[in-house]
This record gives sequence, structure tokens and C-alpha cells, in this order.
Amino acid sequence: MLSKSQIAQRIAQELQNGWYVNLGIGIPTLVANYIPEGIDVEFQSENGILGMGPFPVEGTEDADLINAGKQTITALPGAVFFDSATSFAMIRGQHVQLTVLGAMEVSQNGDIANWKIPGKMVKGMGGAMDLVASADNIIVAMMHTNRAGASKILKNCSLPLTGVGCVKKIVTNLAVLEVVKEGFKLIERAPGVSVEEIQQATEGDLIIEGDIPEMKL
Amino acid sequence: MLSKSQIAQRIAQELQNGWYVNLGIGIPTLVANYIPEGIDVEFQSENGILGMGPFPVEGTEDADLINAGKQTITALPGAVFFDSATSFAMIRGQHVQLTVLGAMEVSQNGDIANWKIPGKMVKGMGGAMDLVASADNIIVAMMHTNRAGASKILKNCSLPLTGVGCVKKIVTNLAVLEVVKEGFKLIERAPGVSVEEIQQATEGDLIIEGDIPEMKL
Amino acid sequence: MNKKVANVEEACQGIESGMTLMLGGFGLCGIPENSISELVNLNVTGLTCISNNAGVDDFGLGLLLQKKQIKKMISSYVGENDEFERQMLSGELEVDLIPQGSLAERCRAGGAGIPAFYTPAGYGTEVAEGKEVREFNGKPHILESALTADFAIVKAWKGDTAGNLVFKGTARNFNPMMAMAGKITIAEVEELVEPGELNPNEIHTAGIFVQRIFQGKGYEKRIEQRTVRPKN
Amino acid sequence: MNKKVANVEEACQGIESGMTLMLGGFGLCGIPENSISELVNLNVTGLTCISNNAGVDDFGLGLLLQKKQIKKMISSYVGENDEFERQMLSGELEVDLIPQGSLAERCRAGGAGIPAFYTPAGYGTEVAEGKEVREFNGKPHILESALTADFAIVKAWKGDTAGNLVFKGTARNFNPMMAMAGKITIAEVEELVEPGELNPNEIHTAGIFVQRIFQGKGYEKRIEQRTVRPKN
Repeated sequence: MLSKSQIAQRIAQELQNGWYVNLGIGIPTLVANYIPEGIDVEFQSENGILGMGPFPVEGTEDADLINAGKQTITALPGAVFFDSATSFAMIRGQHVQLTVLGAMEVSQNGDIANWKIPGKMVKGMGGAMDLVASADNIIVAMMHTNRAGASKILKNCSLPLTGVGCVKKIVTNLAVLEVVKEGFKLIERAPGVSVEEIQQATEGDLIIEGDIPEMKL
Repeated sequence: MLSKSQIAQRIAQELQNGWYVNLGIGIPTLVANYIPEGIDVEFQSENGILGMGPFPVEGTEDADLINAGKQTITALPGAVFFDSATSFAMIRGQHVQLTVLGAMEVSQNGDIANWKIPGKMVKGMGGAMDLVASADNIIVAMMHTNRAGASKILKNCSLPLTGVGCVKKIVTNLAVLEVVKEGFKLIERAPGVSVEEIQQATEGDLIIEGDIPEMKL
Repeated sequence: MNKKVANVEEACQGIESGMTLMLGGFGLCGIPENSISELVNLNVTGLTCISNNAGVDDFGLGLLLQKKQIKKMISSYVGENDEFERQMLSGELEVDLIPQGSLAERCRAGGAGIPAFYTPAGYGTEVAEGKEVREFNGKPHILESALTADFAIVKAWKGDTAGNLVFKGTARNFNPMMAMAGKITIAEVEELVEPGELNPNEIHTAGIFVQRIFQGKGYEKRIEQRTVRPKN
Repeated sequence: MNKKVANVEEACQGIESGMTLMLGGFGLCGIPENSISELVNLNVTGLTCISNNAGVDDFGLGLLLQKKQIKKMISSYVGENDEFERQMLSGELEVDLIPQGSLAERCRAGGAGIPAFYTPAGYGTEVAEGKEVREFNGKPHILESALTADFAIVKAWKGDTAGNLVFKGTARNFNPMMAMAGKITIAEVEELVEPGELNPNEIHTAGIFVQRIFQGKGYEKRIEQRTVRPKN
């Protein structure tokens, strides 16, 4: 079973040289800590920076320099600041090659829900709806089940949607899944996790073809 | 009968303090030479400058600093450069208070034609269609008749239109006209020009109410 | 073209109860602190506020929420404000949640004379309810309309008396688009200079979009999530 | 993220006959001189060129017109080019004339993932023929669609190897929007520097929009209308 950091580490393996990447709040943010050697990527934060660097050294933090999670950050050499319309021009115009974001639920036709629990919690969608509607390449980082043990990998989402038919790949604490026509195709198992355990934690249709390898971290 | 410069001079009397003004190519450009004392206006050129100044002193001209007529210009203190999308955001968004442009023909419902003579001349509309479709306040600067003596102030335009129902005021070498419901309302006569001469040079319906004063230049 | 006003009181003259306001900023970054304080002082109510976020409980737009001056919020993300969530879930506050990119583009459209545009964002979700859907290049899009406001209130780093603005870092965010979309746009700046002191090549918002500008004071610039690395 | 290529030949690799190109510039101001020369050298033909103007007879896009490399021009104003007018009136050249603001906005839309938008420009004229008309706020608007290109070719004043661009004066014009709208965007610059040398606050076009950048040379920067005041 993967920790949140390990989920991020596994997703980082998907990074390709020259990609611009948008990382959502939570687990996705951690992906920046695991960029593989020799891979040159640049991080976009939708509040208006490209070339986002690590957190600032204590005492150098700047209120005018934050990421979409409202965290203080730094700008790397070659960074650029821009307004919100330009930022979403980058996103909507598909200039960002990879979007990583969290989810409350995903369904096997690629729907995603992550912004609202009716009557309980309404934080808003922020940039998520623009991101999922536009990105060609979306990876969802999430826990396979909720705290009560119920699956979040579903036949159909029960919560209000963020986007339809957009999720292509999911990395959870248990597995790597691909969304294909027939359902969730199991690609890799987390170390020490059996196919049966994954099957049990998955409400949606799980497609298991041949031997399923263990992830390498 | 006014010279081209005098047409510009008369139009300059319409300027109000605090206005942003777009001047078209030709006679309109000359308006900048006659800004009344105490009136503070700023000139926008749709190729990307606000705060356009006079022509540069010989030897200081800069190929990267031109107006929409491709003439070398200068930038006044407080000037700003911007891209073409932003420039037309200013125009389309009605942030420019006055547009002055030339015309081949105007009609009494406020239509204007100034970009094409089928089979003969096609220079293109440039920014004129955006300007006339967007501006609340358009003054047309033009000669009342063509070289053959035919009226350019018409019941209906014969040339392909640049915009419909948009012209409010016209300053010609003979008169100042306002476009009203019933036709062209004669507001002022050029010095030494009689109402009859104006009537003769106007194909559209001319509305003459009371004594028509002579322009003061 | 002098847009300078003496102070925040003069800048906010004419703002009345029931009006629609746009307020720049992302989280607490780049918000017009001086003007928000003045709105509290003016005690105008029944406001419709268009702003990406709603501040935190005791800062930013949270100050107006606490005094129940806001009737309706148009935002993309409001997760940092408990009072907001309470008022919304209880129905005291009308809320229109809009995808962040659509919000930015709708403000820009309002300022640019584009009455409506198509975007894929929100298709198939609550956001698309009641909106026209049309396919372009085989992909469904929804029609979104322009937003404008009676007053847009923005915060810049530097400005000149002609209304030209320069923003710093990620404090730029929604400020430039909102400046375009206000019938009257108020800009508060950390440093107000004379025309000619800003490089015309480096101005982010042209003075044509700004009707009033003043030198702000006492900026707190609160940080929501202070994340740092140790000094060594 | 290194976008630097050695020279104009490398930058223009992959440009083929029949492609759609966007070329920045207004008149002869801010045009990609080096790349236009290379297009002449490559002798690619049947091009569709999207550019506000068509150059003059012996400079800018006029060079491609003279060699009949252009099949179709999409422009707003072509008044400075006799050969253009001749080819157009004789029917040798297809021409799509578009209002300048719509052209700029359609390029921006192409880069920003907005497939279509409404504008009042051109309503009631030839430009509106075959286009949807819809009323907003009591005023008729026409639906205009996004423009994109196989290659966008832009010219900047300074750039860094990450593809970030800074323009000078009115040479900015269409370059930023076209940079957004190219499937592949080539930038030629007067001065190419290392990442970090440009102030991130002062960059006009972000490197994300640029795929190839090179240091141009021998800029002529011809002036179309040299208008001056006497020295006194």
C-alpha cells in the first residue's frame, strides 16, 4: 500500500522531458519532489506562474508569490508571471502537457467528481473544471477507498461532476489504473498488494489481463 | 469651403477633456494638430499604443514605433504599448470615447462605406469595422463630393459597407451634419458656403431647421 | 489624463448598496485591502461581489461577509472561509460558483466587448445547466457570457497618475481583467508615480481601463499558507 | 526547458508546401524578417498566410507574393502592396479580409482554446455573410471562429532560451496572439539571453507558447512611412 508521497513518486515516473505540468492541491503537489533524473519539466500554477520552484528559504517568503494552494513559493530562472486569463489560455489551449489532480470519485467512463458534497461541503471547483475539460493528459492521484472503506473507483460517480469522460489514468494507494472502454484496466499493483485486494476495493469494472506487475518505486 | 486641415480643426472642437480618441488615416490624423487649449486627450492607435505623440525629430525615428498609418511617431510620458488583442479590447469594449475616420460614402441611416470598390480597389477594412461597430461616438471626416462632383452623402450607400447605423456626425469641406431619424440634419455651414450649395451637394435627405450658423474656426 | 484621487474615501465615492463589484486578488494575494476596509466603513449592503475567492474569516472579503454586506458571491473557490460556508449552506448567501478560467475569461470578455464565448469547461456538470451546448471540432462546449461590474476595484504594485498599472509576481491574477470590466475602475497601488516613470513597454494594465487611482497605505499582505524551507 | 535552435534553417524545419502559417507584424513593424527570407529559400508553395498585412512589393510577405508562394492570404489590410492587389483582382490569389480586431481575437481564441466568440464587428457587411447573427444587449453580433496555424512565426526584441519573449514598442502587435495559436511556434529575436536574465514580471509571451527560438541577424527593420519633424 502506497503512502501519499509514494503515489506522487509513482506519478512522477510518467513525466516526460519538455513537459509543462499543472499539479493540483494535495498529493499532486508532492509530485514536484520526485522528478526523475534527466527529466526537464516546468510547473505551471494556474494563479499565474510558470517555472514554479520550491518553497522559499525561511525569512525570504513573499506574500506576492504564491501557488494555487496559496502556499508561498519561489520562481526559478526562466520563470514568468501572468494574469488569470492568460493562465487559463495556456490550460484551455492545451499548452500544458500533463495535469495531475485529486478526486473524491472517478467513474469508469472517465468522469471525475472533486468539488462538492451537496448539503455538506462546497469549496468550489477553482480551476479544476477548466483543467479536466481541456487537458489531453490527466492523471488522478487519490486514495482507492474512503475512510469508511468504500470504493472511490466507481461504475458511476454519485457526487456532482467536475468533468465528463476526461480521466485517462489513476494512481491510487493500491494500483495504477487506465480508463478504457470496458472499465478500469489494472496496470500495476502497489508493492505487496494483491489483485484480489484491488478487486475488492474497486466498485467499477476492473479489467485484469495477464500477470499484473508490481510498481517499481 | 474647408481645407482638409480645417475639417480636422473643426472636428478638434468636439474633443472633451479626459477623452481617449482614435484617429483614422488621412484627415482624421490631422485632428491631433488642433487640440483646444485646456483640453487633455490621449490618442490611441490601434496597432498598439496609447499616448501617441508627434512625429519624431529627424534622426530619432524608430522602426519599432509607428502608428496605424505606418508613420513613425513618438510616445508621450504616460504612454503604454500593448498587443493587438488588447488594443481592440479597448475599442470593442467602448473604452475609447471618440473615433474619427474617413469615408467614401455615408448614408442617412448612419451606414458607412470606406474599404472596398468592387473590382477596382480592395485595401481591406483594417480596424475600421471594429471601430464603427463598437464606438458610441463616431465622427466621419470626409469631402462632401467626389472628384467628379457627385455626392458622397447619400440616401443609401452603393459601396460595400463597413458598418451599419453607426455614424452620428459628419464634418465635410462644406458642412457639419448630424445623422437623425429623418436624414442628415444640417448643423453648420463652412465659411462662405450657402445652404443651397450644401443642398445641391447632398443626395441624401437634408434637414434644414431655422438659420444655419457658419462654423467658427 | 490625471486619474489621481486623494484617498480611498474619494476613490470609493458612488459605491452604493445593491451594486455589483469586482474585486481583484487570488486568495489574499493582490487584494485591494484599503478599498475593502472602506467598504466596511461605508456599510453598503446587498452587494454582489465578483471575486475569485471570498477571503478568510477575518481578512479580505471575509470582513464584508461577517457584517453581512454581501448578498451574492460570484467566485470559483471559497474553501478557506468558514463563515462563507455557513452562510451559503444556510441559504443566507447566494453563491454562483464558476470555473476559474471561465471567470477570468468572462471578466476579460466584459471588458473587451465580447458578449459571449464558447468554452469546454463545465460541460456535463452543474455549471452547464441552462446554458447552450454546441459542438466544435467534435467536442462539446458551453456558451458563457461576459461579466461587468458597476465598480471594479483592483490592487497594483506600482501605478502612475494616468492610471497605468504594474503588478508584482502572482499578485497580478484577476486584477487586469477586472480593471477592464468595471464601468468605473478604482486602482489602489503601493507606489504612485508620475507619468513617464513607468516603462511603457512594461505596463500590464493601460490607464484607459482605470478611472481613479490612489496611493494605498498600511498594506498587511497577509500570507495564507506560509510554507518555507529551513535556512540551511 | 531549452527551446534554442542553431539558426533559421533549423527553426523552419518541417514547414511544407500547402501549410497554414501565421506571421506576426503590423505593416513592416515587428515582422520575422529572417524566417520570411528562409521561406523564400525553401521555396514552399501553396501557403495560406495569416498576417495582418501583406508587406510591400519588395519586403516582408511581398517577397513570397512575388514568387507566388502564397495561395491564400488572411489579412485585415493589404493597401501597401501593388502586386498583392494585382494578384487578388486577377483571381490568382485567394483573399480573406477580416476586421483587424476580429483577426487578433480569433488568433488569441485559437491559442486559448476558445473555439468561437461573438463580436459586433462586421455585422451587416460582407464579413457577416454566412455567419450566425445573435443579439446581445439589443445589439446584433456575429459569431467568429478561432484561427490556428501549422506554424506561427513571430519576431521579438529579446527572448531567453526557455522561449520567453519581450517585444519593443508597437512591434508587439499580433506577435503575442500568433505565438499562442501555432501548433509549432518559431520565435526569432534580436537578442537571445539565458533563462533568468529577463525579469519574470516583464515578459510579454510565456515560453510555453514557443517551441523554437533563435538569434536572428541582419535586421533591416525597414520604415514604411518615415515622418519626422525638423531638427530645429
